[in-house]
This record gives sequence, C-alpha cells and structure tokens, in this order.
Amino acid sequence: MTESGAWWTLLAAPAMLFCLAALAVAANSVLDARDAGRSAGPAAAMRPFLALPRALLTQPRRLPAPDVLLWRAGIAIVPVAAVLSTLVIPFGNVAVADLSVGVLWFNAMEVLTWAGLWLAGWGPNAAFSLVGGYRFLALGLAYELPLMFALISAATGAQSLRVGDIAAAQQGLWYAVWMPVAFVVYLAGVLAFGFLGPFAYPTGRDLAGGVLSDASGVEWLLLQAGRWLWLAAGAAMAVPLFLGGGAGPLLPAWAWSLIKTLAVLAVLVVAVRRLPLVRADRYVELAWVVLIPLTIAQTLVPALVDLAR
Amino acid sequence: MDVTSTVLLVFLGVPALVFGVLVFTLNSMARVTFALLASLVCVGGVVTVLGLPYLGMVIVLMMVMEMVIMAVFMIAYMMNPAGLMPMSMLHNKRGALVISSVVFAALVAGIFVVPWPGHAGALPRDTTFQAGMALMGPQMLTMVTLGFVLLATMVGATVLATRRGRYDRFGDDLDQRPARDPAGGGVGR
Amino acid sequence: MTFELVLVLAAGLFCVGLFGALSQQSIVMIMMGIELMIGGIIVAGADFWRFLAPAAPSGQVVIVSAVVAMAVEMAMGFAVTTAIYRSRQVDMTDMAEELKG
Amino acid sequence: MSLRAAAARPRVLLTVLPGGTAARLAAERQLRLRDWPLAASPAQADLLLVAGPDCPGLRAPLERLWQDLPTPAARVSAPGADAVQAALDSGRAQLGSREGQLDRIRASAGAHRHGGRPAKGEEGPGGVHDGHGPHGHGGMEMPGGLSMAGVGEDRDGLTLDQLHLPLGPFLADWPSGLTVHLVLQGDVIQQANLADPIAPGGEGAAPFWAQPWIQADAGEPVTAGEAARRRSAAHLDSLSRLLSVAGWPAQTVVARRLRDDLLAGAPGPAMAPRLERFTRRVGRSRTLAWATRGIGELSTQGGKQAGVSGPAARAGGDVTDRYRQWLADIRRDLGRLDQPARLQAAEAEESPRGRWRAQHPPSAALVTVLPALLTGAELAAARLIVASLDPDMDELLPTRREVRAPHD
Repeated sequence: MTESGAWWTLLAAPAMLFCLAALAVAANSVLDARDAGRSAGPAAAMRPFLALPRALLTQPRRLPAPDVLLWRAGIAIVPVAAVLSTLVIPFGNVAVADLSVGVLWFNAMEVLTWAGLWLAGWGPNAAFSLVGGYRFLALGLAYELPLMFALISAATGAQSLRVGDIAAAQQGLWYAVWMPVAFVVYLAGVLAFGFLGPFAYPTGRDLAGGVLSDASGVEWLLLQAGRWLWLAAGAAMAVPLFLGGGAGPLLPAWAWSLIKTLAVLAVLVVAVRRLPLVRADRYVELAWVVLIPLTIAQTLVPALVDLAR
Repeated sequence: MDVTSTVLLVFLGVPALVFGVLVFTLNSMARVTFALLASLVCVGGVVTVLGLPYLGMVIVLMMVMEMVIMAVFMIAYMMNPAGLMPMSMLHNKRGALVISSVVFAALVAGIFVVPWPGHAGALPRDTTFQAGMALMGPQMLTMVTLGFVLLATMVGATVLATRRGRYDRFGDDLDQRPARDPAGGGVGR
Repeated sequence: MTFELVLVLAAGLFCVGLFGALSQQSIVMIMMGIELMIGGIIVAGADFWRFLAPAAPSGQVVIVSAVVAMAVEMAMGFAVTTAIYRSRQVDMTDMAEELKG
Repeated sequence: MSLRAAAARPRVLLTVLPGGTAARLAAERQLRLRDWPLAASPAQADLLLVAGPDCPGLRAPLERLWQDLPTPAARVSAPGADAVQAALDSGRAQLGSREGQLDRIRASAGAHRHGGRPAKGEEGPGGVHDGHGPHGHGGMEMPGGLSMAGVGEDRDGLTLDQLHLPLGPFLADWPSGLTVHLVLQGDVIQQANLADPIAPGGEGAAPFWAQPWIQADAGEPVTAGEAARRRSAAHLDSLSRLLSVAGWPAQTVVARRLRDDLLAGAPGPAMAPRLERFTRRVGRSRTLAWATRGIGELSTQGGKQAGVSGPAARAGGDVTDRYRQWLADIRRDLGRLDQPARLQAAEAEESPRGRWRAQHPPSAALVTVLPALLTGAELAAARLIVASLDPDMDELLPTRREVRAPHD
C-alpha cells in the first residue's frame, strides 16, 4: 500500500524530479553530439548546463508595451505546475500526499500548462510569441481529451482515482499490457504537455521559437526547464498508472520505481529525437476522429472486466 | 472544521472575491479573463476544502480550459484587448450598482436571520464515491438530462458558429470527394 | 460561524457577477458576470452540503448541475457571439438592439 | 559573477547577408563542431554573427536586430568563409570581457535616453526579425507607439483584425535576401507581397550553389562529379532548412553534416551509404509526409508556365513531393560524385534549382511563384512552402565574382 511520506519528502520529490529532468537533458545532449559528429562523452552530457550561468547573467530586455505581470505569471506556472504534479506520484511505496483524487490532481496541474504557455505567448506583445501561445491551445484541444480517457482507463481498471490504489491494482498484470492504447496515448500526451519533439509546435523554429522567441535569460530557462520537468513528471507518473508502480521481484520497491521511470524516460527521449514535428491542424483531426473513439473503446475494456469480476 | 481548513478558507475566499471584483475593474481583456480564472480556481479550492475534492479539482480543470479558450474569443472579437487604451465599457452603471448592492444586503441579512437547521447525518467516508453512487443511481435522471443538454449544446453551438454547411463542403449533389475545405485535415483529406 | 461566512462569500461572488452582467455592454463580459454568479452558487451549494446535509448526495448533484450550466452557458455564448459578429461585426448588446423585434 | 562562465557556450544568431552563402556554410559547420547552438531569435542569442559581405541596404535592420539582443552580447561579422573562425573566437572573447559589455550597457542607456527602441510605426521596409505587436494601419496612436489594427474581409467571414507581418530578411533557416510582407487575418495569409531583393554593396559574390555551372559557362574546366557533388550538397542544404522549419532538429543536423562532408570532398564510396541511410529515413517518414501534405501545390504544368525548371517542376505537387524529389535526386547522384568527365556546357547538367541560364536564373522563377502559393495558406504552411522551394536569392544578384571554398 502506498503511504503518505514524511515532511522531508516534500523537498525530496522536487529534487528527484530535477535530477530526472537533468538526466533526460544530458542524454539528449549526448545523442545530439553523436549525430553532429562530436565526441559523445561525459563532457557532451554536461554542455547544456552551461546555459545556467548564462541565463542568470542575462539582463532583461525592454519591449514595447509588454504585459509583464501576465508574462511572468505564465512563465512561472509551467515549471511550478510540473513540480506540483509530483506530489501525488508514488516513488516505491511513498508519495508526498496520496490524495484520494490523485489522478485528477495530476490532470489539473497539467492543464495549468495551457494557461501558462498561453500567457507566456501573450506577455511579450510580439506576433510570433502570441502565435506560439495559440498553437499550444490548438495542440491542447487535440491531445487533452484522449489523454483524459487514457487516465480514466487506468482509474476505471483500479476503481479508484488514488494513484497508490491504481499501482496496487496491477498485481500480476500491468495495465500497459492490456490497455496498450491508453498507454501509448498517455505517452503521446506526455510529449504534448512537455511540448517536446513531435509536439514542439508552440516553439517551432518556423516561428523563430514561438513562445520562446522573446524569452531571454531566466524566462527562457524557466520555460525550457518546465518542458523537461514535465517530461520527467510524465515518465514518473506512467509507472504507477501503467507499469505496476514499485512492484517487482528481488529489488526493493523504490529501485523498481526508479528503473521503470528511467526506462520510460529513455523511450520518451528517443521519441523526441526520432519523430518529426506534427502540426496541430493535422493532429486535431486525428485526435478527434481516431484517438478519442479508440480511447473510449479502451475505457470500455476495464469497465467490462470490472463488471465481470 | 479544524483550524487548517478555516485558514485555507480565508486564504481562498478573500482572493476569490478580490479577483471577482478585478474582473470588472481591469482594462486589459487578457487580465480580465485571468482574473476570472483566478477567482474560479479559488472557488474550486473552497469546494475542495469544504470536503469535495473531486468536484473542486474538476472545477479547476474545467475553468482553466474554459478561460484560456475564452481569452482567444476575447482577443478575436473585442477591440483593445490589451487594454492599452483605457476606456469604460459600462452602461447603466449606477442602476447595476444599486441592484447588486440591494441583492447583496438582502442575501446577507437572510444568511444571518434565517434559522438554519442543524447538522443532519455524518460526513461520508469518500465524498467522490457518494457523488458517483448518487449520479449513477437515484439521480440517474439528472445525469441523463445533463448529458442531453450537453449534446444539444455541442450541436447547437456548432450550427450557430459555422457558416459553411454540407452543400458548401460536398457540392450541390453532395458527391464531391474530398470535401472542399479551406484547409486540409489530418485524416483522409 | 464558518457556515455563514462562506455563504457571505457566495453572496459576494453572486452580486459581483450580477453587477457585471447588468452593467457590461460586451456579450463576452456579460458571460463573465454570469460565470461569477454561477461560481457563487457553487460555493453556496458546497456550503449547504457540508454543514446542513452531508449525508445526502443532493448537494453534490446541485454542484455538478451548476458546473454543467457554466459550460453550456459558455459554449452557447461564444456560438451566439460568433454568429452575431459574423453577420454584423457587433459584439455589444446595445448595438444588437434590433434583435428586440 | 563571471562573464567567462556565461560565455562558455554562446548561443549564436546567424544572420546571413546577400552573397553570404559560403560564409554561412562555414559558420554552420564551425558552430556544429564547437557545439554552439544556433539561436532562433535575438532574445535567445548572445552572439550576433553576420555572415556575408557588408550590405548598406540592410545596415538599419541589422542595427535593430543588434538592439534586440539582451546584454551581455557581442556582434561580429565574417564577410567571407575564411573569416568565420576568427570572428567566432573574437566574439567569445568580447562576451567574456567586462569592458566590452560595459560599453554595450552604456550605449544602450544612451539610446534609451533618446527614445529607446524605434517606435513600431517607424520601421522601414526592411522589416524586423520578429514583428512586434499587433500593429496595423491607421487609427489613433496608442501607448507604446502601437496603433489600432485595421479590419477587412476574411476567409471565415469573421472580419478579424489584420496583422501586417514581414517575414525576412533575417530569419533563421530563411533564404537570405528574401523579404515577404504578409497581411494576416487569424493565421490565414490574405496577401503576400515580395520586397525587392536587396543588393549587396560593392561587387556581389557569384552564387555559391551555381558556381560550377557559371564556371562551365565561362569555359573553365569543371568535372561532372564536381557538379553532382555541388548539386547534392545544395539539395542537402535545402533539406536541412526544410527539416528545421518542419521541426525535425535531429535530422537537420544529419543533413548539415552530410552537406559539409560532401563539400569538403569526402570520397563518394564513403558518402554513399550515409546518404542512402539519410534519404531512406527522411523519405520514409510518414509523419513528415503527413505534416507537409497538401500545402503549396505547384503542378508541373503551372511550374513550367512560370519558368520553373528544376526539382520543383519535376516533382509537380505539394511540399512532400518536392522534398521527396530532392531526396530522389540525391540518390540518383550517389554514383556520380567522383565522375571525372568534364562538364561540357552549363545546359548539360541541371543546376540545383533548375536549368542554368545566366540571364534567367532558375531561382527567379521560384520567387515569382511564391506570392500565389502563399496567398490563402496558413502561417504555419508559409514557412514550409518557402523552404520547399528554397530560392537562392544570390542567383538574382547582378554581379559575379570568384567565390572561395567554404572551408578553411
């Protein structure tokens, strides 16, 4: 059974999330170096973190008529929501707060990114930035409903919205095995709310970086951190939802949680690099015409299984 | 109600009111929208603290999506969305103020005058479970009605908002394939 | 006392929304006022459920209905605004007066 | 805090002036090997690298671009390919030095006293890197120098505000020297107007990608292998921009690396399997084809009428068909990279963008079809359409002169 952790887990969970995100960034950087024909050693893994001193040193820019308040609020929301989402994710058998509506909490935090990114696009009063913000809304309308049905599938299977219960309900058979559609849609959703790889549409290079195009220094750093933190949080949440949580032979629960999280993270990083960008106008139709019916059918499977039980 | 809950209620209730007032005092449409969002998120928080975490979270989740989409409409249709040029959009301000003040006074008076009945029954162990059992059992009719209302809304809103019908898309004999759309979609076209 | 104060909060939200709905010209702003009013109703519903009848699920059903009403009001409001705007480039109630028939 | 630490891995805004292709290629190669990321906008950049010969017509927009970089920042220029190394080193030194940055802060404070950034209405026809603000025609002046947007009829009958947005001349992965003025409503392009190409000051450089054909025209000995190599490299360069705009950064880097190796003269047999693998992976990507399908339709017939003669005309279709044509052309040239036979006349082999005629360079036709293709497209499709045609604006410049090899 999952239990709520002591007070220090409140600090440990964000720290672990940061480590996982940093690991993903480093792995991505090593793969970058290999593709570009540079030496792919530990030095290459550390290169992205040179952006830290740079971002902290950069002076703020003056823009004509920005909405600074909303801009800052939006930029802060993205990483903060990612960190808050980890409160309900159990690591081994311990979560910071195993809420009775944990799945919903995660979902609500993820939806906050909508507001955050739109505000980050609106704030600087620049065309490309605003278009980037709108692009995330278009993407959001596409990915959100299938993602919700994927979450509902797992919750229906366990007959609980408590993340710990969902992990515990997968004794013997992981949900990823008999709810593969939900699992894949969930992973696509993680890439989407992290606006990375195939779903990096809001930050497209065709918009000179979209929502990132007018972010410099700390603003840029927070948005970039936010997307990788979301990727790490999504990978961590996949483990209790679909991969049986900390259950596994021989090793202790926390070790299994860690191994599974790293595996999901690795899959996501590879997907980020292997898949080209999907434009939201195309993905919306796919999501509504194909993915929503599929995920609804997927939700029906655990519902029928529960009835028969 | 324990002390934590009371403190939380204060810290959520006061901002809910403050942001609510800001909705009608700010100039920038974007700020107005997000003030309303902040107010309603606080309402979701109040509902959660009152013991309904499921409904509270649903309110937060729904309001974020709704308000962000609302912001799109605000900026598409309203002049001066950024509020760079302050102007008043009110009419009949005094009348509205009088009516709402009178209503507020009456409501507050009522709240403190009415002899409310005492506690009836105990708090259920799982309030989410309580709502679900009610909606899928005795209150099934409510749920079905709400479902139909939502369906009617979806159809009605789409019909109202679109200009092009099937004859525009598929031609006069409805035999044109693929459909004539200004932009291609992701599936089959 | 908490019960009464939360009800005052609900009344406050309702009346702020009422003021907005009565005084604003823009259709979208009127919708914002109505949203706030429904927000007040939700708070009141939760308060009644919690302090008067926690054993009965009806309080929760009221809140669910209010949330649905919010969504319906919003969707229809946007659709009507779009339709009016498309035909006449108007988004103010005063300018749509000929609708009075 | 240490400026040196911040300058360890500068982000570079690579700005290409007309005639600066060789310098751009050298810079992209250097940045790839040094692992200095390419910034997409001035806000993200520390180092402004101006590649190409000085161009008086673009000095003012370049100055505005420079003002847009946040401090600390450095600005260096590399007129030719051989100046790139030194420019990058000096740029990093400037970024790390206290004095250089203090100068910039002082200069920008002075500029601020005199009104700061130019108000948006005053911006010249050169356009800015990123169009700031929902500004438009007429109306009263708003705070911040912005004016109210105008409205007009649009596709969906919503009479949305018109947004005037220039694309170019300085955009990442954009043909240098091209400027398109767009009128947007929502995300639909209502109007696209080409600005006149801006000629570089002094004598212009010969277009880098058409160089073997120009030399053959002039009677100089050029091998067919050299021409095939240059053509494949040009297609890889176009592909790298298209992939970057379409959003596939990993394959963008692969395309650039293959291009650099081809230009550096790597032997054909070693290149063939790598090119094969790249063309297979990109050509078979269903996601990429799905994302680019159905936009920018240019039939073979329509293309021929406008005078388009190269891969764009042969592909005869949408963006997907055009990049697949490039890939097919690269595969076709695989065995000919080292062919020693002499290129007889420029007409004998197709230049990267079409049949080479000095009076009617193939890129001129590509540019003329642009406005019609862009009008009615959505903003997201516009960049893809331009990248899939990838006109080489250098071909349109009147004067020619020897170009140096891109590598140092």
